[in-house]
Amino acid sequence: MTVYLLCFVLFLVGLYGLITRRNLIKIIISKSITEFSVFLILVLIGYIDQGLAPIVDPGTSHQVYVDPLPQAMVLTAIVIGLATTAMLMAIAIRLYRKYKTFDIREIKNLRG
Amino acid sequence: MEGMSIIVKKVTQLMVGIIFMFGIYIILHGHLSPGGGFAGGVLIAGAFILLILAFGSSSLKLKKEVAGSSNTESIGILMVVVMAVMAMLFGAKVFFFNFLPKGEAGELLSAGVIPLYNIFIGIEVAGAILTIFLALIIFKEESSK
Amino acid sequence: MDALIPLFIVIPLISAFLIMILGKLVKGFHRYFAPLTLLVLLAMTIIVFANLGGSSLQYTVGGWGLEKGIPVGIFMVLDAFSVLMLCIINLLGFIALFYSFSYIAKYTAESNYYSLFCLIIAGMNGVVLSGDLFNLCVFLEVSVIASYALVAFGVGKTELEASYKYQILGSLGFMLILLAVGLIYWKTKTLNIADIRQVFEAGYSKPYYIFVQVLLIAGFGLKAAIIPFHAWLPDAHSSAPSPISAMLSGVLIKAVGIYVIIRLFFNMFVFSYEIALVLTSLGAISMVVGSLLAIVQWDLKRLLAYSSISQIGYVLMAFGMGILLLLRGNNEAAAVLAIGGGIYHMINHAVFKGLLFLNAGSIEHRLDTRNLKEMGGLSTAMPITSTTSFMGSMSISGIPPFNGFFSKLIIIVAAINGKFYLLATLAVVVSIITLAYFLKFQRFAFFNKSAGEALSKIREVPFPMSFSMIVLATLCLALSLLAIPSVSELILRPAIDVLMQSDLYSTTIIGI
Amino acid sequence: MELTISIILVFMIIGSIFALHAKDLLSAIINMGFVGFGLVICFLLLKAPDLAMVQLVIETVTLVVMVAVVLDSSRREIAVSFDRRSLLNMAVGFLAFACLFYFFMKAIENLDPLGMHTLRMADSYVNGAVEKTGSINLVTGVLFDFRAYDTMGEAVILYTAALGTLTLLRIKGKK
Repeated sequence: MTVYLLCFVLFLVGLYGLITRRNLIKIIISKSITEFSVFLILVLIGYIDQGLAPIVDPGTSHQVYVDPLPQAMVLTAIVIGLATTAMLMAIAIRLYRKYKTFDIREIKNLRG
Repeated sequence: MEGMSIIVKKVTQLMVGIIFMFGIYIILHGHLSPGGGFAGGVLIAGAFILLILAFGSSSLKLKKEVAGSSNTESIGILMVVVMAVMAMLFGAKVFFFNFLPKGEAGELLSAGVIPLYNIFIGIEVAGAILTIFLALIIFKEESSK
Repeated sequence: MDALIPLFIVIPLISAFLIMILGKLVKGFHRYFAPLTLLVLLAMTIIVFANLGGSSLQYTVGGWGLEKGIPVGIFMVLDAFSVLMLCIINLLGFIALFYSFSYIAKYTAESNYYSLFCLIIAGMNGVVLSGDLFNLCVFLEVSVIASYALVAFGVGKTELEASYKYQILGSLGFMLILLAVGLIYWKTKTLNIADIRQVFEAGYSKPYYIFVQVLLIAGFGLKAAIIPFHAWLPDAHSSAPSPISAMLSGVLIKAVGIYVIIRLFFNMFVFSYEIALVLTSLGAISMVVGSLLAIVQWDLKRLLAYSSISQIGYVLMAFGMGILLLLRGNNEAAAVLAIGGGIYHMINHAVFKGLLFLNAGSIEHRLDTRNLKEMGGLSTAMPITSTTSFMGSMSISGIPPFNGFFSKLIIIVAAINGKFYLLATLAVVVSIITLAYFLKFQRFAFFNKSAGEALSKIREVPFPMSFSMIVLATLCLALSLLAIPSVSELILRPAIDVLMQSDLYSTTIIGI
Repeated sequence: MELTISIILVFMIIGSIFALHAKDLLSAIINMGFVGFGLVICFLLLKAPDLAMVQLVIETVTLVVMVAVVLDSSRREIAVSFDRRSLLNMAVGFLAFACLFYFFMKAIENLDPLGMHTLRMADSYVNGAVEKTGSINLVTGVLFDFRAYDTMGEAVILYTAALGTLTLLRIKGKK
């Protein structure tokens, strides 16, 4: 129970970063932090005590394995997170080239 | 973009081959050991990124590479979709059906279509991440000119 | 007929990849291949719409159907409600693509534009056809990520900043949705929407249920730009190229936002009073605040973007009222009216908001400005644009012969029958405010005497743009036929039944 | 098991707070890397080798891309001025997060605790999966056979991201 609460605290730290930080790169970092916490919650859900890693040894029979479905979901979500991070970095570098700053508030009033 | 010091270049020359082979190993053994199309593809892209960072290259050459990598990427994903539809044509008339024989579990050539999907998804992921990195490097160089 | 369902996603995907491969080799390949694929999709939609007739098809991907009564694979579900969404997506997609045939000449990298456009269509078709919760999130992200790139297609300063804000809020929304999917999987151990309903019907704990539903409302509210989560919409929709903002405002926030909320809250969750109240009030607030913000705008596309928020508020309020009435149980007819009004207004809004954004695009194509103050006296110079825009404005503000009037009328009548007098008065007041700011748009753009600068050189827009506007304008008129009881019985009623009898949805899937 | 992951999580929370309040952007990125690799360790502890590998490699590529972007920019961060108003915001924010935390705790109170997960849909992904898909690695079996449609959507998303990055980074947008 405490692990899930700690994951949610990590999610809240990421959310805090998203709302308060003004630096483009730090907003991307806090987005990644929220992603890390959600991925961890998903994998924690699929964990089974004394379960083996989901690689079946053909010889043995009837082992208890960890649930592979949340792992497949998280693998997909990690690559989605990479996709959005890549496009955000593209915009961040482009805005930096134009305004010479990563600060979102300065970019707003340099709108010209 | 200028390359790095001679030591980094030498170490990269030694390591890039191994990283590349390891990526291919991960893709081919996707259905036997952990990893698969995604992890292997990123590893192969990592090998190329290491090469570009260590040796640096003019933006002109990079532009040709970007065209090449985005084409391989499109071909990779196109093959995945075509294989899915092919399964529909003569499998059990169902999208994404595993129509090849499953073979004996644990062998390299087992699990029917899965190794093929692994290979094409690996190609697609390697092409995509290389395209993203090259696009960033080209923009950095072009705009600083 | 079953084999058609996966083709809705495979055809646009294959065309998107072929465009990128052959776009450089064959000159102008992308300009002819993309409209062709969308025409094929439109034809397939019409075939499916013709002989679906209220039944619901399901397609097991990969051959993994039911094992021991539990759905194992991914199910694709095509029923009366998702067929209507398919019609909106593919019809407006084809018209917007045909419109951008000459509009996009101003931009570089055309083949990227057409490829990303096909990807949005594929993503939305995937969302509308999917019966699996995580699969719905993956295809939602396909269409949304493609729309991030298209919002910043002309890489200007404001467009990049708008796309940045849109992406950050979009990925935060996706994280909330993923957290909700995780919590749902934690309790129900399954991802199939129909199966989740089975487990939820067996019983659930109240705080868990409310928390998951609030997470989903927040996540999909960010995608549908409901009021507290609408910060990205005005910037993103006003800085995107016009056919893209027509697609975003007309179809994307519906197919990816409102449709999913409706599908989940009607077919997956058991109705609960608090959440129905939250949905209705969010809809009402969006309706009022959206229109109040729209009046003060002088940038044409920002005005249209804020009016999208207000019209989406109408749709959400109608569905919220539908749930409240179903929960009360005594007034069945009003619930049918409310849900029917919601669906009907969603279809109408896709048509006339698409038309208005295409008009804004034509004006921008010729005058290169979006500021209402700099426009003027265009009715003589651009006759087709002004007449179609007049028809669009009249139908959005609910003037009788046009479709907007009938759908708003149905919603207001449903509100009065269901004794929601406050909501009925709000709907009428907002409709008047909508009429006010669209008259402002008409006066400043078309009938005001301009400052006399070279008005003669402004000619009408080329054929593809004017043809698309004419088609949408005639559709504004044709759709008002849907209000006739016999016609709506044929088209809208099956969709309403799918939403009302939600256990019907799960029995057809799991066959219990 | 729960204790070790909680300890790693505490370090990750501290690392992410440092990442948000770092003066220099480069140290912020390195802190993010630290949190990412902490996640890799958690995946290994939770018996998810596939995920650990993918997260490790993708984290490395993200760090390389971020450092490439940030390296030659001015890495100083503008100091945040702590006036009265921002303290008020901080208090309101903290209060909102506290009730979010409380609702989350109430929500997951009577769900299965860590490790007591039972299988329903995933049961057929585990038992008899080797015969059905032929693949020994169950996660690959789920990814490429049971739910191959998701993985195709996934690859399309990465393709869209590459196409989007190419579109966003072209030098001239309008003719």
